[in-house]
Amino acid sequence: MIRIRVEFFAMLREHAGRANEDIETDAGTAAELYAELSGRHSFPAIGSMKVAINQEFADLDSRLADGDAVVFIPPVAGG
Amino acid sequence: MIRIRVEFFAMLREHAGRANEDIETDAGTAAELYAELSGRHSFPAIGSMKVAINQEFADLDSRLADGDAVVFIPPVAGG
Amino acid sequence: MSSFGFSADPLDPARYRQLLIDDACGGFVSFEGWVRNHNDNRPVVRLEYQAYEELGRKEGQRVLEEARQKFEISSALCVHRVGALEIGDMAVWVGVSAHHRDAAFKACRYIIDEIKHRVPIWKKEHYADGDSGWINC
Amino acid sequence: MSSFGFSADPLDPARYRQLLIDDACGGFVSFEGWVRNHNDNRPVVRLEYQAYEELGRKEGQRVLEEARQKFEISSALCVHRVGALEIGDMAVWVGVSAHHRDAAFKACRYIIDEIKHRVPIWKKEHYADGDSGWINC
Repeated sequence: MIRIRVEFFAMLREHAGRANEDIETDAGTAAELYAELSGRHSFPAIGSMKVAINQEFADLDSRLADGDAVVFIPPVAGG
Repeated sequence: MIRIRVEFFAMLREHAGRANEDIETDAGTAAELYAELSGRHSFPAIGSMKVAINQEFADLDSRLADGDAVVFIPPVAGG
Repeated sequence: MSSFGFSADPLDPARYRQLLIDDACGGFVSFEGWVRNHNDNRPVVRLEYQAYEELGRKEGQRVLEEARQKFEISSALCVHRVGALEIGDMAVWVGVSAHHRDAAFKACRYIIDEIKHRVPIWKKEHYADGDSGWINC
Repeated sequence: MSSFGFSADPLDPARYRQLLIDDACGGFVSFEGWVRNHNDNRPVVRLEYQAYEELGRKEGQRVLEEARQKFEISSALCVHRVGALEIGDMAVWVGVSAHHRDAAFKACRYIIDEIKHRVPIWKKEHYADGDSGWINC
Protein backbone atom coordinates (compact mmCIF):
# COMPACT_ATOMS: atom_id res chain seq x y z
CA MET A 1 0.00 0.00 0.00
CA ILE A 2 1.21 3.50 -0.86
CA ARG A 3 -0.17 6.80 0.29
CA ILE A 4 -1.09 9.29 -2.45
CA ARG A 5 -2.37 12.87 -2.26
CA VAL A 6 -4.85 13.47 -5.09
CA GLU A 7 -6.11 16.91 -6.09
CA PHE A 8 -9.28 17.27 -8.19
CA PHE A 9 -10.21 19.95 -10.71
CA ALA A 10 -13.20 20.84 -12.84
CA MET A 11 -15.68 18.03 -13.45
CA LEU A 12 -13.65 15.61 -11.33
CA ARG A 13 -13.86 17.96 -8.36
CA GLU A 14 -17.61 18.19 -8.73
CA HIS A 15 -18.02 14.42 -8.91
CA ALA A 16 -15.66 13.78 -6.00
CA GLY A 17 -17.36 16.51 -3.99
CA ARG A 18 -13.98 17.67 -2.72
CA ALA A 19 -10.81 19.39 -3.93
CA ASN A 20 -8.38 16.76 -2.67
CA GLU A 21 -8.13 13.40 -1.04
CA ASP A 22 -5.44 11.36 0.72
CA ILE A 23 -5.74 7.78 -0.39
CA GLU A 24 -4.03 4.51 0.51
CA THR A 25 -3.98 2.34 -2.57
CA ASP A 26 -2.54 -0.74 -4.21
CA ALA A 27 -2.59 1.00 -7.61
CA GLY A 28 0.75 0.58 -9.33
CA THR A 29 0.27 3.26 -11.98
CA ALA A 30 -1.56 6.54 -12.41
CA ALA A 31 -3.99 4.81 -14.77
CA GLU A 32 -4.81 2.17 -12.16
CA LEU A 33 -5.33 4.88 -9.55
CA TYR A 34 -7.69 6.70 -11.92
CA ALA A 35 -9.71 3.52 -12.45
CA GLU A 36 -9.98 3.06 -8.69
CA LEU A 37 -11.11 6.70 -8.15
CA SER A 38 -13.51 6.50 -11.09
CA GLY A 39 -15.29 3.61 -9.46
CA ARG A 40 -15.44 5.28 -6.08
CA HIS A 41 -16.62 8.70 -7.30
CA SER A 42 -18.57 7.65 -10.41
CA PHE A 43 -16.46 9.83 -12.72
CA PRO A 44 -18.01 10.12 -16.17
CA ALA A 45 -16.03 8.82 -19.14
CA ILE A 46 -13.62 11.55 -20.18
CA GLY A 47 -11.44 11.14 -23.26
CA SER A 48 -7.78 12.22 -23.47
CA MET A 49 -7.19 12.29 -19.73
CA LYS A 50 -3.69 13.37 -18.71
CA VAL A 51 -1.92 13.25 -15.40
CA ALA A 52 0.59 15.26 -13.41
CA ILE A 53 2.73 13.68 -10.74
CA ASN A 54 4.48 15.94 -8.25
CA GLN A 55 3.56 19.01 -10.32
CA GLU A 56 4.94 17.80 -13.63
CA PHE A 57 3.14 16.21 -16.54
CA ALA A 58 3.64 12.45 -16.52
CA ASP A 59 2.58 9.37 -18.43
CA LEU A 60 -0.55 7.58 -17.26
CA ASP A 61 1.54 4.38 -17.12
CA SER A 62 4.00 6.00 -14.73
CA ARG A 63 4.62 3.98 -11.57
CA LEU A 64 3.39 5.67 -8.42
CA ALA A 65 5.55 5.99 -5.33
CA ASP A 66 4.56 6.48 -1.75
CA GLY A 67 3.94 10.17 -1.06
CA ASP A 68 3.31 11.19 -4.67
CA ALA A 69 0.98 14.11 -5.38
CA VAL A 70 -1.27 13.22 -8.30
CA VAL A 71 -3.56 15.42 -10.39
CA PHE A 72 -5.71 14.05 -13.21
CA ILE A 73 -6.07 16.56 -16.02
CA PRO A 74 -9.18 16.43 -18.22
CA PRO A 75 -8.95 18.23 -21.58
CA VAL A 76 -8.16 21.87 -20.87
CA ALA A 77 -10.20 24.87 -22.03
CA GLY A 78 -8.34 28.07 -21.26
CA GLY A 79 -8.56 31.37 -23.11
CA MET B 1 -2.53 76.35 -70.79
CA ILE B 2 -4.35 74.75 -67.86
CA ARG B 3 -4.37 75.84 -64.28
CA ILE B 4 -3.38 73.16 -61.70
CA ARG B 5 -3.27 73.28 -57.91
CA VAL B 6 -0.33 71.21 -56.67
CA GLU B 7 0.17 70.18 -53.06
CA PHE B 8 3.59 69.03 -51.81
CA PHE B 9 4.46 66.56 -49.06
CA ALA B 10 7.59 65.25 -47.37
CA MET B 11 10.82 65.73 -49.32
CA LEU B 12 9.00 67.48 -52.15
CA ARG B 13 7.62 70.07 -49.76
CA GLU B 14 11.08 70.74 -48.40
CA HIS B 15 12.55 71.15 -51.86
CA ALA B 16 9.70 73.35 -53.10
CA GLY B 17 9.88 75.38 -49.90
CA ARG B 18 6.09 75.50 -49.79
CA ALA B 19 3.08 73.25 -49.16
CA ASN B 20 1.24 74.08 -52.36
CA GLU B 21 1.44 75.98 -55.58
CA ASP B 22 -0.96 77.14 -58.29
CA ILE B 23 0.64 76.63 -61.64
CA GLU B 24 -0.27 77.39 -65.26
CA THR B 25 1.22 74.74 -67.43
CA ASP B 26 1.27 73.15 -70.87
CA ALA B 27 1.88 69.73 -69.34
CA GLY B 28 -0.52 67.18 -70.81
CA THR B 29 -0.01 64.47 -68.21
CA ALA B 30 0.87 64.20 -64.54
CA ALA B 31 4.29 62.83 -65.53
CA GLU B 32 4.99 65.88 -67.68
CA LEU B 33 3.91 68.17 -64.86
CA TYR B 34 6.26 66.35 -62.49
CA ALA B 35 9.15 66.81 -64.91
CA GLU B 36 8.38 70.54 -65.12
CA LEU B 37 8.22 70.90 -61.32
CA SER B 38 11.34 68.80 -60.84
CA GLY B 39 13.26 71.21 -63.00
CA ARG B 40 11.90 74.26 -61.27
CA HIS B 41 12.39 73.00 -57.67
CA SER B 42 15.41 70.73 -58.20
CA PHE B 43 13.59 67.69 -56.86
CA PRO B 44 15.98 64.79 -56.22
CA ALA B 45 15.47 61.59 -58.18
CA ILE B 46 12.80 59.57 -56.35
CA GLY B 47 11.88 56.07 -57.51
CA SER B 48 8.34 54.72 -57.61
CA MET B 49 6.62 58.10 -57.59
CA LYS B 50 2.82 57.94 -57.59
CA VAL B 51 0.24 60.62 -58.13
CA ALA B 52 -3.21 61.55 -56.92
CA ILE B 53 -5.54 63.69 -58.99
CA ASN B 54 -8.53 65.28 -57.28
CA GLN B 55 -7.90 63.20 -54.16
CA GLU B 56 -7.81 59.81 -55.86
CA PHE B 57 -4.84 57.73 -56.92
CA ALA B 58 -4.24 58.08 -60.66
CA ASP B 59 -1.84 56.95 -63.33
CA LEU B 60 1.17 59.16 -64.04
CA ASP B 61 0.13 59.09 -67.69
CA SER B 62 -3.32 60.48 -66.83
CA ARG B 63 -4.31 63.56 -68.84
CA LEU B 64 -4.62 66.67 -66.73
CA ALA B 65 -7.63 68.97 -66.98
CA ASP B 66 -7.96 72.60 -66.07
CA GLY B 67 -8.64 72.98 -62.36
CA ASP B 68 -7.25 69.60 -61.32
CA ALA B 69 -5.71 69.22 -57.85
CA VAL B 70 -2.52 67.18 -58.12
CA VAL B 71 -0.42 65.56 -55.39
CA PHE B 72 2.79 63.67 -56.14
CA ILE B 73 3.27 60.78 -53.74
CA PRO B 74 6.82 59.58 -52.99
CA PRO B 75 7.14 56.09 -51.48
CA VAL B 76 5.18 56.09 -48.23
CA ALA B 77 6.54 55.17 -44.80
CA GLY B 78 3.71 54.99 -42.31
CA GLY B 79 3.53 52.87 -39.21
CA MET C 1 11.12 39.75 -19.61
CA SER C 2 8.65 36.92 -20.00
CA SER C 3 6.11 36.00 -17.40
CA PHE C 4 2.94 33.96 -17.07
CA GLY C 5 0.48 34.33 -14.23
CA PHE C 6 -3.05 33.84 -12.98
CA SER C 7 -5.29 36.54 -11.55
CA ALA C 8 -8.43 36.22 -9.47
CA ASP C 9 -9.05 39.95 -10.01
CA PRO C 10 -10.15 41.59 -13.26
CA LEU C 11 -7.29 41.84 -15.75
CA ASP C 12 -5.67 45.24 -16.25
CA PRO C 13 -4.35 45.56 -19.82
CA ALA C 14 -3.08 49.13 -19.36
CA ARG C 15 -0.85 48.00 -16.51
CA TYR C 16 0.45 44.88 -18.30
CA ARG C 17 1.19 46.89 -21.43
CA GLN C 18 3.42 49.24 -19.41
CA LEU C 19 5.58 46.28 -18.38
CA LEU C 20 6.45 45.54 -22.01
CA ILE C 21 7.49 49.03 -23.10
CA ASP C 22 11.02 49.17 -24.46
CA ASP C 23 12.60 52.02 -26.43
CA ALA C 24 14.33 49.53 -28.72
CA CYS C 25 10.99 48.03 -29.78
CA GLY C 26 9.02 49.13 -32.80
CA GLY C 27 6.08 46.78 -32.52
CA PHE C 28 3.67 45.62 -29.84
CA VAL C 29 0.88 43.09 -30.32
CA SER C 30 -1.68 42.13 -27.71
CA PHE C 31 -4.49 39.60 -27.62
CA GLU C 32 -7.47 39.69 -25.30
CA GLY C 33 -9.88 36.82 -24.88
CA TRP C 34 -13.33 38.07 -23.91
CA VAL C 35 -16.25 36.12 -22.47
CA ARG C 36 -18.73 35.86 -25.32
CA ASN C 37 -22.48 35.86 -24.82
CA HIS C 38 -22.78 32.62 -26.79
CA ASN C 39 -20.94 29.42 -27.62
CA ASP C 40 -22.01 27.12 -30.45
CA ASN C 41 -25.19 29.20 -30.78
CA ARG C 42 -26.08 28.64 -27.14
CA PRO C 43 -26.62 31.80 -25.03
CA VAL C 44 -24.07 32.02 -22.20
CA VAL C 45 -24.75 34.16 -19.13
CA ARG C 46 -21.55 33.72 -17.14
CA LEU C 47 -18.68 31.32 -16.68
CA GLU C 48 -16.05 30.08 -14.33
CA TYR C 49 -12.37 29.31 -14.83
CA GLN C 50 -10.54 26.91 -12.58
CA ALA C 51 -6.78 26.34 -12.90
CA TYR C 52 -4.21 23.96 -11.51
CA GLU C 53 -2.06 26.95 -10.80
CA GLU C 54 1.23 25.39 -9.70
CA LEU C 55 1.61 23.36 -12.88
CA GLY C 56 -0.12 26.05 -14.94
CA ARG C 57 2.50 28.63 -14.07
CA LYS C 58 5.30 26.26 -15.05
CA GLU C 59 3.67 25.31 -18.34
CA GLY C 60 2.73 28.90 -19.13
CA GLN C 61 6.31 29.97 -18.48
CA ARG C 62 7.53 27.21 -20.80
CA VAL C 63 5.26 28.49 -23.56
CA LEU C 64 6.66 32.00 -23.18
CA GLU C 65 10.24 30.73 -23.25
CA GLU C 66 9.47 28.77 -26.42
CA ALA C 67 8.09 31.93 -27.99
CA ARG C 68 11.30 33.78 -27.13
CA GLN C 69 13.36 31.04 -28.76
CA LYS C 70 11.25 30.77 -31.90
CA PHE C 71 10.74 34.49 -32.57
CA GLU C 72 12.90 37.58 -32.15
CA ILE C 73 10.93 39.27 -29.44
CA SER C 74 11.91 41.50 -26.58
CA SER C 75 9.28 40.80 -23.93
CA ALA C 76 6.16 38.71 -23.51
CA LEU C 77 3.52 38.54 -20.82
CA CYS C 78 0.41 36.44 -20.35
CA VAL C 79 -2.14 36.62 -17.55
CA HIS C 80 -5.13 34.29 -17.27
CA ARG C 81 -8.15 35.06 -15.15
CA VAL C 82 -9.56 32.49 -12.72
CA GLY C 83 -12.86 32.47 -10.82
CA ALA C 84 -16.32 33.73 -11.83
CA LEU C 85 -16.55 35.87 -14.98
CA GLU C 86 -19.40 37.81 -16.55
CA ILE C 87 -20.10 38.42 -20.23
CA GLY C 88 -17.56 40.88 -21.62
CA ASP C 89 -14.97 40.18 -18.92
CA MET C 90 -11.44 39.53 -20.08
CA ALA C 91 -10.42 35.90 -19.64
CA VAL C 92 -6.85 36.15 -20.87
CA TRP C 93 -4.37 38.82 -21.93
CA VAL C 94 -1.23 38.23 -24.02
CA GLY C 95 1.22 40.99 -24.97
CA VAL C 96 4.45 40.86 -26.93
CA SER C 97 6.93 43.61 -27.80
CA ALA C 98 9.59 43.19 -30.48
CA HIS C 99 11.90 45.15 -32.71
CA HIS C 100 9.75 44.24 -35.70
CA ARG C 101 6.05 43.52 -35.99
CA ASP C 102 6.33 40.17 -37.75
CA ALA C 103 7.90 38.54 -34.69
CA ALA C 104 5.42 40.25 -32.36
CA PHE C 105 2.40 38.95 -34.30
CA LYS C 106 3.74 35.42 -34.64
CA ALA C 107 4.81 35.15 -31.01
CA CYS C 108 1.50 36.51 -29.70
CA ARG C 109 -0.41 33.98 -31.79
CA TYR C 110 1.88 31.15 -30.76
CA ILE C 111 1.47 31.99 -27.09
CA ILE C 112 -2.33 32.11 -27.03
CA ASP C 113 -2.63 28.94 -29.12
CA GLU C 114 -0.27 26.99 -26.88
CA ILE C 115 -1.72 28.38 -23.66
CA LYS C 116 -5.18 27.24 -24.71
CA HIS C 117 -3.98 23.74 -25.52
CA ARG C 118 -1.47 23.03 -22.79
CA VAL C 119 -2.05 25.01 -19.60
CA PRO C 120 -4.32 23.21 -17.12
CA ILE C 121 -7.26 25.61 -17.05
CA TRP C 122 -10.89 24.55 -17.22
CA LYS C 123 -13.97 26.51 -18.15
CA LYS C 124 -17.51 25.97 -16.93
CA GLU C 125 -20.19 27.71 -18.93
CA HIS C 126 -23.54 28.68 -17.43
CA TYR C 127 -26.28 28.94 -20.03
CA ALA C 128 -29.38 31.10 -20.27
CA ASP C 129 -31.58 28.02 -19.81
CA GLY C 130 -30.03 27.30 -16.39
CA ASP C 131 -27.91 24.42 -17.60
CA SER C 132 -24.14 24.46 -17.17
CA GLY C 133 -21.18 22.37 -18.16
CA TRP C 134 -17.41 22.00 -18.16
CA ILE C 135 -16.15 22.55 -21.70
CA ASN C 136 -14.31 19.63 -23.36
CA CYS C 137 -14.93 17.27 -20.44
CA MET D 1 -17.78 49.60 -37.13
CA SER D 2 -14.62 50.27 -39.06
CA SER D 3 -12.84 53.58 -39.05
CA PHE D 4 -9.47 55.04 -39.99
CA GLY D 5 -8.22 58.40 -38.80
CA PHE D 6 -5.25 60.63 -38.12
CA SER D 7 -4.40 62.26 -34.81
CA ALA D 8 -2.08 65.18 -34.07
CA ASP D 9 -2.41 64.34 -30.37
CA PRO D 10 -0.88 61.34 -28.59
CA LEU D 11 -2.79 58.14 -29.33
CA ASP D 12 -5.06 56.77 -26.62
CA PRO D 13 -5.27 52.96 -26.85
CA ALA D 14 -7.56 52.58 -23.85
CA ARG D 15 -10.16 54.81 -25.48
CA TYR D 16 -9.91 53.14 -28.91
CA ARG D 17 -10.19 49.70 -27.35
CA GLN D 18 -13.48 50.70 -25.72
CA LEU D 19 -14.94 51.44 -29.15
CA LEU D 20 -14.42 47.85 -30.27
CA ILE D 21 -16.00 46.07 -27.33
CA ASP D 22 -18.84 43.76 -28.32
CA ASP D 23 -20.47 41.07 -26.17
CA ALA D 24 -20.64 38.74 -29.16
CA CYS D 25 -16.86 38.87 -29.60
CA GLY D 26 -14.44 36.40 -28.09
CA GLY D 27 -11.21 37.81 -29.40
CA PHE D 28 -9.50 41.19 -29.66
CA VAL D 29 -6.10 41.83 -31.22
CA SER D 30 -4.31 45.15 -31.25
CA PHE D 31 -1.08 46.34 -32.79
CA GLU D 32 0.90 49.38 -31.69
CA GLY D 33 3.77 50.85 -33.66
CA TRP D 34 6.26 52.56 -31.37
CA VAL D 35 9.01 55.01 -32.28
CA ARG D 36 12.22 53.02 -31.88
CA ASN D 37 15.48 54.54 -30.70
CA HIS D 38 17.26 53.18 -33.76
CA ASN D 39 16.74 52.28 -37.40
CA ASP D 40 19.21 50.19 -39.37
CA ASN D 41 21.62 50.49 -36.44
CA ARG D 42 21.48 54.28 -36.54
CA PRO D 43 20.43 56.03 -33.30
CA VAL D 44 17.19 57.97 -33.77
CA VAL D 45 16.28 60.82 -31.39
CA ARG D 46 12.86 61.85 -32.71
CA LEU D 47 10.80 61.81 -35.85
CA GLU D 48 8.03 63.48 -37.76
CA TYR D 49 5.06 62.05 -39.64
CA GLN D 50 3.38 63.99 -42.39
CA ALA D 51 0.24 62.70 -44.11
CA TYR D 52 -1.85 63.60 -47.11
CA GLU D 53 -4.87 63.30 -44.89
CA GLU D 54 -7.77 63.64 -47.35
CA LEU D 55 -6.59 60.75 -49.51
CA GLY D 56 -5.12 58.94 -46.51
CA ARG D 57 -8.50 58.71 -44.82
CA LYS D 58 -10.08 57.30 -47.96
CA GLU D 59 -7.32 54.75 -48.50
CA GLY D 60 -7.24 53.80 -44.83
CA GLN D 61 -10.99 53.27 -44.89
CA ARG D 62 -10.62 51.09 -47.98
CA VAL D 63 -8.07 48.93 -46.17
CA LEU D 64 -10.45 48.44 -43.25
CA GLU D 65 -13.32 47.53 -45.56
CA GLU D 66 -11.11 45.00 -47.31
CA ALA D 67 -10.26 43.48 -43.94
CA ARG D 68 -13.94 43.16 -43.13
CA GLN D 69 -14.57 41.39 -46.43
CA LYS D 70 -11.61 39.03 -46.17
CA PHE D 71 -11.99 38.05 -42.51
CA GLU D 72 -14.94 37.44 -40.22
CA ILE D 73 -14.46 40.36 -37.90
CA SER D 74 -16.85 42.51 -35.96
CA SER D 75 -15.07 45.87 -35.71
CA ALA D 76 -11.77 47.41 -36.73
CA LEU D 77 -10.15 50.74 -35.98
CA CYS D 78 -6.86 52.32 -37.01
CA VAL D 79 -5.46 55.68 -35.93
CA HIS D 80 -2.17 57.08 -37.22
CA ARG D 81 -0.28 59.85 -35.48
CA VAL D 82 0.98 62.87 -37.39
CA GLY D 83 3.40 65.61 -36.32
CA ALA D 84 6.48 65.45 -34.11
CA LEU D 85 7.07 62.25 -32.12
CA GLU D 86 9.59 61.28 -29.48
CA ILE D 87 11.18 57.90 -28.83
CA GLY D 88 8.61 55.55 -27.32
CA ASP D 89 5.63 57.50 -28.67
CA MET D 90 2.95 55.49 -30.41
CA ALA D 91 2.90 56.09 -34.16
CA VAL D 92 -0.03 53.88 -35.07
CA TRP D 93 -2.71 51.82 -33.34
CA VAL D 94 -4.75 49.05 -34.94
CA GLY D 95 -7.47 47.11 -33.12
CA VAL D 96 -9.78 44.35 -34.30
CA SER D 97 -12.53 42.47 -32.48
CA ALA D 98 -14.01 39.23 -33.79
CA HIS D 99 -16.00 36.21 -32.72
CA HIS D 100 -12.86 34.07 -33.06
CA ARG D 101 -9.20 34.92 -32.62
CA ASP D 102 -7.97 33.62 -35.96
CA ALA D 103 -9.89 36.30 -37.86
CA ALA D 104 -8.82 38.99 -35.39
CA PHE D 105 -5.11 38.15 -35.78
CA LYS D 106 -5.25 37.92 -39.56
CA ALA D 107 -7.25 41.11 -40.00
CA CYS D 108 -5.02 43.10 -37.64
CA ARG D 109 -1.94 41.97 -39.54
CA TYR D 110 -3.55 42.69 -42.89
CA ILE D 111 -4.53 46.19 -41.82
CA ILE D 112 -1.12 47.29 -40.54
CA ASP D 113 0.67 45.78 -43.54
CA GLU D 114 -1.60 47.52 -46.03
CA ILE D 115 -1.67 50.82 -44.14
CA LYS D 116 2.12 50.91 -44.21
CA HIS D 117 2.26 50.26 -47.93
CA ARG D 118 -0.65 52.24 -49.27
CA VAL D 119 -1.66 55.17 -47.08
CA PRO D 120 0.17 58.40 -48.00
CA ILE D 121 2.14 58.99 -44.81
CA TRP D 122 5.79 59.97 -44.72
CA LYS D 123 8.32 59.70 -41.94
CA LYS D 124 11.32 61.93 -41.33
CA GLU D 125 13.89 60.57 -38.92
CA HIS D 126 16.19 62.80 -36.91
CA TYR D 127 19.42 61.07 -35.93
CA ALA D 128 21.70 61.43 -32.94
CA ASP D 129 24.43 62.87 -35.17
CA GLY D 130 22.19 65.80 -36.20
CA ASP D 131 21.40 64.41 -39.64
CA SER D 132 17.85 63.77 -40.74
CA GLY D 133 16.05 62.24 -43.68
CA TRP D 134 12.72 61.24 -45.16
CA ILE D 135 12.50 57.46 -45.16
CA ASN D 136 12.16 55.72 -48.56
CA CYS D 137 12.48 59.00 -50.48
